[in-house]
Amino acid sequence: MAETADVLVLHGIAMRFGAVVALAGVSFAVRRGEICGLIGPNGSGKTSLFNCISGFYRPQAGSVHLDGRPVGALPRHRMAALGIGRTFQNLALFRSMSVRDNILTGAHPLGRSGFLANALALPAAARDERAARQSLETVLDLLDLRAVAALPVGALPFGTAKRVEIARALIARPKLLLLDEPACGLNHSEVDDLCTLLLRIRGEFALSILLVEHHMSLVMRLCDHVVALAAGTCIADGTPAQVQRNPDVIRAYLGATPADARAA
Amino acid sequence: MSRLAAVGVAVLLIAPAFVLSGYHLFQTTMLAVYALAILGLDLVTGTTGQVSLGHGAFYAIGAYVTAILMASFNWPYWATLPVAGAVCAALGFAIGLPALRLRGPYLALVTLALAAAVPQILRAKALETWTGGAQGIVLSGPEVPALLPLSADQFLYLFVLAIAALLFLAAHLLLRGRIRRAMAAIRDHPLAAEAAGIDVAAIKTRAFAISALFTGIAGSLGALVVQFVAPDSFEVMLSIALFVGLVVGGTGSLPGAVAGAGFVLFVPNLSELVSKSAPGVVYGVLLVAALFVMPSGAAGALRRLVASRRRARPDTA
Amino acid sequence: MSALLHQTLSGLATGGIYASVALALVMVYRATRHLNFAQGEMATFSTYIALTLIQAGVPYWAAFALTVVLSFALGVALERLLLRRMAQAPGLSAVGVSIGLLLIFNALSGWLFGYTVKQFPSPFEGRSGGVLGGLVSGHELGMTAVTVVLLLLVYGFFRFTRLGLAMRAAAGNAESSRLVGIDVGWTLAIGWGMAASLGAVAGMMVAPLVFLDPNMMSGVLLYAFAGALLGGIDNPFGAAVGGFAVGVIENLGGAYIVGTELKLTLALVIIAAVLVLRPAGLFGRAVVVRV
Amino acid sequence: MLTRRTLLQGTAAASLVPAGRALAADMPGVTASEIRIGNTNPHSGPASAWGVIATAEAAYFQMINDQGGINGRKIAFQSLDDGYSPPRTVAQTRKLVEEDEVSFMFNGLGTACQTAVRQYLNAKKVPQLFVATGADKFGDPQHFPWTMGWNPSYRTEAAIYGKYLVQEKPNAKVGVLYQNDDFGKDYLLGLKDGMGEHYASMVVKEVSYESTDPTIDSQAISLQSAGVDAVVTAALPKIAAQMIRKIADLNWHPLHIMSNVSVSVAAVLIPAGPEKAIGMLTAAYQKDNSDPRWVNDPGMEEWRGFMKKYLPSADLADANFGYGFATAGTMAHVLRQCGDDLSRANVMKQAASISGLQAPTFLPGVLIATSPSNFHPIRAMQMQKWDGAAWQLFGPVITA
Amino acid sequence: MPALLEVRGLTAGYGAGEVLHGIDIDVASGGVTALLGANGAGKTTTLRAICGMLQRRGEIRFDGARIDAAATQAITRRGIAHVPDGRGTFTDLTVEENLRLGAYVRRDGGVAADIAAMFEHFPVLRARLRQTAGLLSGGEQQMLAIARALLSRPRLLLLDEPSFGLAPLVVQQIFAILRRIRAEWNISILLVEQDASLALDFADHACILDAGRIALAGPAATVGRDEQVRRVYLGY
Repeated sequence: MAETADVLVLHGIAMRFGAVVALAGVSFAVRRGEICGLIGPNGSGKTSLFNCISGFYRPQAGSVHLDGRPVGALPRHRMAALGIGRTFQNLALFRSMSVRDNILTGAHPLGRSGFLANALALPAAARDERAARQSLETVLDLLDLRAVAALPVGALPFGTAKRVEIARALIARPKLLLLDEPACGLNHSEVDDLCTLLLRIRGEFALSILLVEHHMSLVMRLCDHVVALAAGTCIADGTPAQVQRNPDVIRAYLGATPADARAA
Repeated sequence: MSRLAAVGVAVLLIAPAFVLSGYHLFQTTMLAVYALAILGLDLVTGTTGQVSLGHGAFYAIGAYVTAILMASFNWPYWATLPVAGAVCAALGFAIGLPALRLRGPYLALVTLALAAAVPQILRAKALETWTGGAQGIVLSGPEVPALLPLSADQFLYLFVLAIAALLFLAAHLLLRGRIRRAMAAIRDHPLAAEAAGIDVAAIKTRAFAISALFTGIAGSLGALVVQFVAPDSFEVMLSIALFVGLVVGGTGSLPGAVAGAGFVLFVPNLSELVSKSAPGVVYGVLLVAALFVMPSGAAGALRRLVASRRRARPDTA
Repeated sequence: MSALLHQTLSGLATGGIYASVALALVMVYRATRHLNFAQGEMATFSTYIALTLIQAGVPYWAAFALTVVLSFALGVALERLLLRRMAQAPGLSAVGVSIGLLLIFNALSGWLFGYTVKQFPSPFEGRSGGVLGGLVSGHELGMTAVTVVLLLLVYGFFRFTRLGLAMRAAAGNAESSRLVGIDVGWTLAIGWGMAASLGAVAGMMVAPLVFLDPNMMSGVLLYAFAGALLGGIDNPFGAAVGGFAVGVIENLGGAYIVGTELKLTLALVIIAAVLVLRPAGLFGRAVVVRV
Repeated sequence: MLTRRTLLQGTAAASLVPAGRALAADMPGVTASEIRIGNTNPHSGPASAWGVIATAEAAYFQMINDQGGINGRKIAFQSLDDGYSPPRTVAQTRKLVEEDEVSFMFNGLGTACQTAVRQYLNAKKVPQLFVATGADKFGDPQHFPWTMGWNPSYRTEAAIYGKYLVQEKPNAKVGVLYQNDDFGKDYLLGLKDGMGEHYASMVVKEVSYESTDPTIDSQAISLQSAGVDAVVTAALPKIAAQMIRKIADLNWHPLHIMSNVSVSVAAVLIPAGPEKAIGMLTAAYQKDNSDPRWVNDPGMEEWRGFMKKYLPSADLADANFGYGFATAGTMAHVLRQCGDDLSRANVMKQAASISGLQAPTFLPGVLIATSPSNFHPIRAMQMQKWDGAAWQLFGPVITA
Repeated sequence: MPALLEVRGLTAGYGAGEVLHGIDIDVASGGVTALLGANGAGKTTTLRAICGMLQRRGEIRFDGARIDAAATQAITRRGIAHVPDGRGTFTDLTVEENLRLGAYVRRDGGVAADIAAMFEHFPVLRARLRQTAGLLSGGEQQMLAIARALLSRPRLLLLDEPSFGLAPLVVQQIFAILRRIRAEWNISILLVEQDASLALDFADHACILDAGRIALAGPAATVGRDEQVRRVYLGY
């Protein structure tokens, strides 16, 4: 199949929870290789949209196309194999496992061997394990997690735990990485590091990134393209500078304070 | 494990057949059977976190499959094991399907209800031709192959040991790679597991199936050892005993399953020595005390011990 | 037709037994998020205490009140001395402890009070047979009324009282509860105490109907669990309705559909079917997870 | 295997006193001063109500020992808990036979439990005497020459009821309430035996209950609405009491025949309300202590004397104490008959040749008798009717 | 003016691992102290230790009285409210029930009026009164958590990252509300916040934690202006 210019195309996504409208027809596209920022007030539907893209929610209307193929009807665990990796707003690590095992778990969709092959130690199981461990090495180095690989995830500082989550998504070699507030809870210098890291990831893994973020300085520095949501609709879609100047965005989201002036 | 240690373990396991006799060997054989049953329960409760209080049902069905095939269809004893395993795996899979939707206490109680219903079903008139109804089925034990210079008890022990060892090995292999990670991921954070590409439904139902397979084969072996099956052997208390074994032994540990089996097999007899008039009280107290001292079971206590030893060593500090 | 009506009424009466025990289960579950498998056996033990008091000459209602208080103390003591320790342990271990308590109380009742069937007085039974033309006995009617009153009390407690709210909060999020000033240790203990009291009332209401013996509640507990499952284990109203429903399902199923040999199996199938459609029971609230 | 036990036994053998060592190769468990007897019983678990039987038997053997034992030998009675679970019965029985080396097994309880060890004990030629269950199959000398029952079989008892119904109430519409296990189902079989071809026409409704069922109200209603006018109840005491009361509450007046297991005045009739059971029938073989008729009965006095001395805190209303007294008495009788030959073969032989033993607690005319072809020691029963205050015997002693 | 909260030589940690190695912090009566530092420096641990949510050693005085041996609920009753990280709302209770629980320690009659006041500050809570708190968005939950803490009428408020996961506008709103309430109700605040510039704007005193020790303490304005401090510790 020919590569489309847009890795992800959303069209008219609508989502309701009872009487609460979370998304009221959202359409935009993420171009191949770009970092796209998704901003908007709390409760504007950013996470709901993430959940629609990664198959956690089924939108009541609209379509999600990845690489030109509709993915809306597929079960959510298929998303990783199709090339959508994600992180969560609040940490969602496997708390009983080590860092290494957490990341290796992300390699699950790369393998094929099942219960039988593993219980009988068939070659397929060994092959899967070998492949997963090879990918693990690359990711550990890239995300600077080698030193903590054996630790239980519960013992990690927040920022490191966030990197583990990114590593877990990355090991499956996604085409599109969905990051839900990666900078949340990080201080200024840590945000800088994250920025560098994300650019490196995009370079080495040749992937596209869609990120939800409130940290405007990060969004401004990192993103090629920004979409702003409010009350479940797109209120702006353009370059960071365009969106930041958009009066609707300022009214609904940014406000105007010295802090923001600094961030800009 | 080094080769020497492996040989040591093998010798240790085989030794009872030649050191112990009669009743003691019988009890050791039952220990292997219960350990296998508890391991089966651990495969679903310990790894994917789905609490089953009804594994006695699979044990019962495994036992009955063997008994019926031997009594009504004259099958050789060894040929019944795979059938028992397959039947239980299928049933486990079927029960795993509704179990997908149920959380915590709901699943625990539905499985408990299953355990309560099984003796009733075994007694049902419609199945009496095969199950023998309330009377159950008396079996004759496996015959010792002519070439082996072994007593019936010795042969039975070695046979059970061989099957149990194979299944323990399979469990060990299963619990070290991607399937173990997938199951633990489901237990820790099902949503993140799905995002990581794990088919939660498939893993959960298969875990249930394989768990039922293990416990079912244990039941099948149990039938060969006890040489009798009846609904009275598989009342709810059996399921409770397996659960108690798992909790006392500790989840996620192969030796833990053996320790748990030891508890449910030997502690009731121990209780009787303490109080003839109310062994139930003593057993209950010992159970509570065991959990009081080792809240995460024997395996958990051992893990903690090892961890503290390791911490105490200066070079790793 | 009258037989059908009769079976239904009788099922409701039996369901009242399940409902009253189910309420105690809900009480503990809401207060501690644990199932208490010893609930039934604790209730039986309490009922023996009541019987001992009555046989010692204490008037019925005084014995009733005293038993409720003693049971409360027993529940509190168990939580403070035993379950407290299990708070940090895996949830499975807490279940294991409650199974241990089940064994202890069952054996204790038999050991201390013997195994022969004992008659337990009913405060509602006149000399005559029953009401509604013998369809329902006076005691069954009284017991149902008590169950309804208990239900309203439990419901009101959780809904309207400060302690009830604190208990729900503590069960859901112990850390935050401490931060708003709730003494979580005590709410758990009081929850156990109240559940033990409820169980005692259930026991004293059930005993005149089924006669008192150490295993009086062993079977009841299973059905009470079924009722709580059907209605929703976190909802007193649901559990009570579930209890009554199980009584009726069991009676009608046994009498008209599968026969008495498989009625428990039928009840199981129905409950499993309901739960597949509504995994948190008919009236239970599904747990909301935000990603 | 060298255990502490064998070590001790070795030491004992080396000394002059031959205690702890079998007299002869074919007399395991027997020494010059002692005979060891094994038993399994549910001392724990849901069936622990039966555990007191072993308590009564232990007390009885203590009494015998206090009186000097039998033929100079003390009885070492060891009862182990099997929790009413067949696998545990197998384990405990093997422990008793192989480790404790008992001479034989006595009065093990439970149909399923005892079925589980019957094959083993017969293969080992260890007597399995006076099994505590009424299941008919424990009297089958042809296939299981080492196994003998004791209780009048449920099936025999039910056959008596069947015959009675056919003769006395041929137009009755019969309904049966039975416990859904081997105990209850033996009653169905017995009724069929006794009623023959009439069963199909007379029995209009069979309903079962589970031992865990809290009530049987629904079953009672089903029977009533099926037009039943003669009820046979094969239930344990609690359910029996409920059935008596429910029938009265329903204002329904069928002929009610109650299983002999549940006719204790104190444990069934008084809880249910003695007036509610008036006219109820049963077949009995034992005297009921709480029945006012036996207040001055010498046999019952003997039992009460025993209870007072050896089990002073026991609940006299518990019929199991009377049962244990009688079974242990039968056992002692067999041992006396054995003389000094306590080989397993002779124990079995003597057990199979009891001629008309009248136990003190048995109804007059009900005798314990066995022969090489009769492994049902108690076959006689007498019908009795409840008059609101006591059981009234009527008709002849019936021997099945 | 004497400090409302005095922390001296506080040592605390989780299990065997010690996170804080003896720190001193003061919160002046009516003042705001900001606690800054990198991830893992021990900021959250400090707040949790003050509240008695973990094992701690050292001296903690609140209004002159020692509270370092007291249980969490007793500390709350003395007048310290804590908005923990992750917000700690009762997700399966309604918004209204969450608010009522906030006033759990109070026996006075002013609760209804205070709840009404909270609705004025946080109108969205009134709109969602009967909704399960777990269904609220992140910002709404943060508001609920703050409102709930305030309803105990605390004298000292411990805030753990109030801006966590919130849109810039909401962060501004929340800090504006905090300013108002602080003035109205005379509440002292110990604030943990990743956004150092925001925190230093709000606080009048600041402590910088580094690997479980206080690296620097002083007036917020001074700390914020120090170029070297900004580069080494605050990273901007």
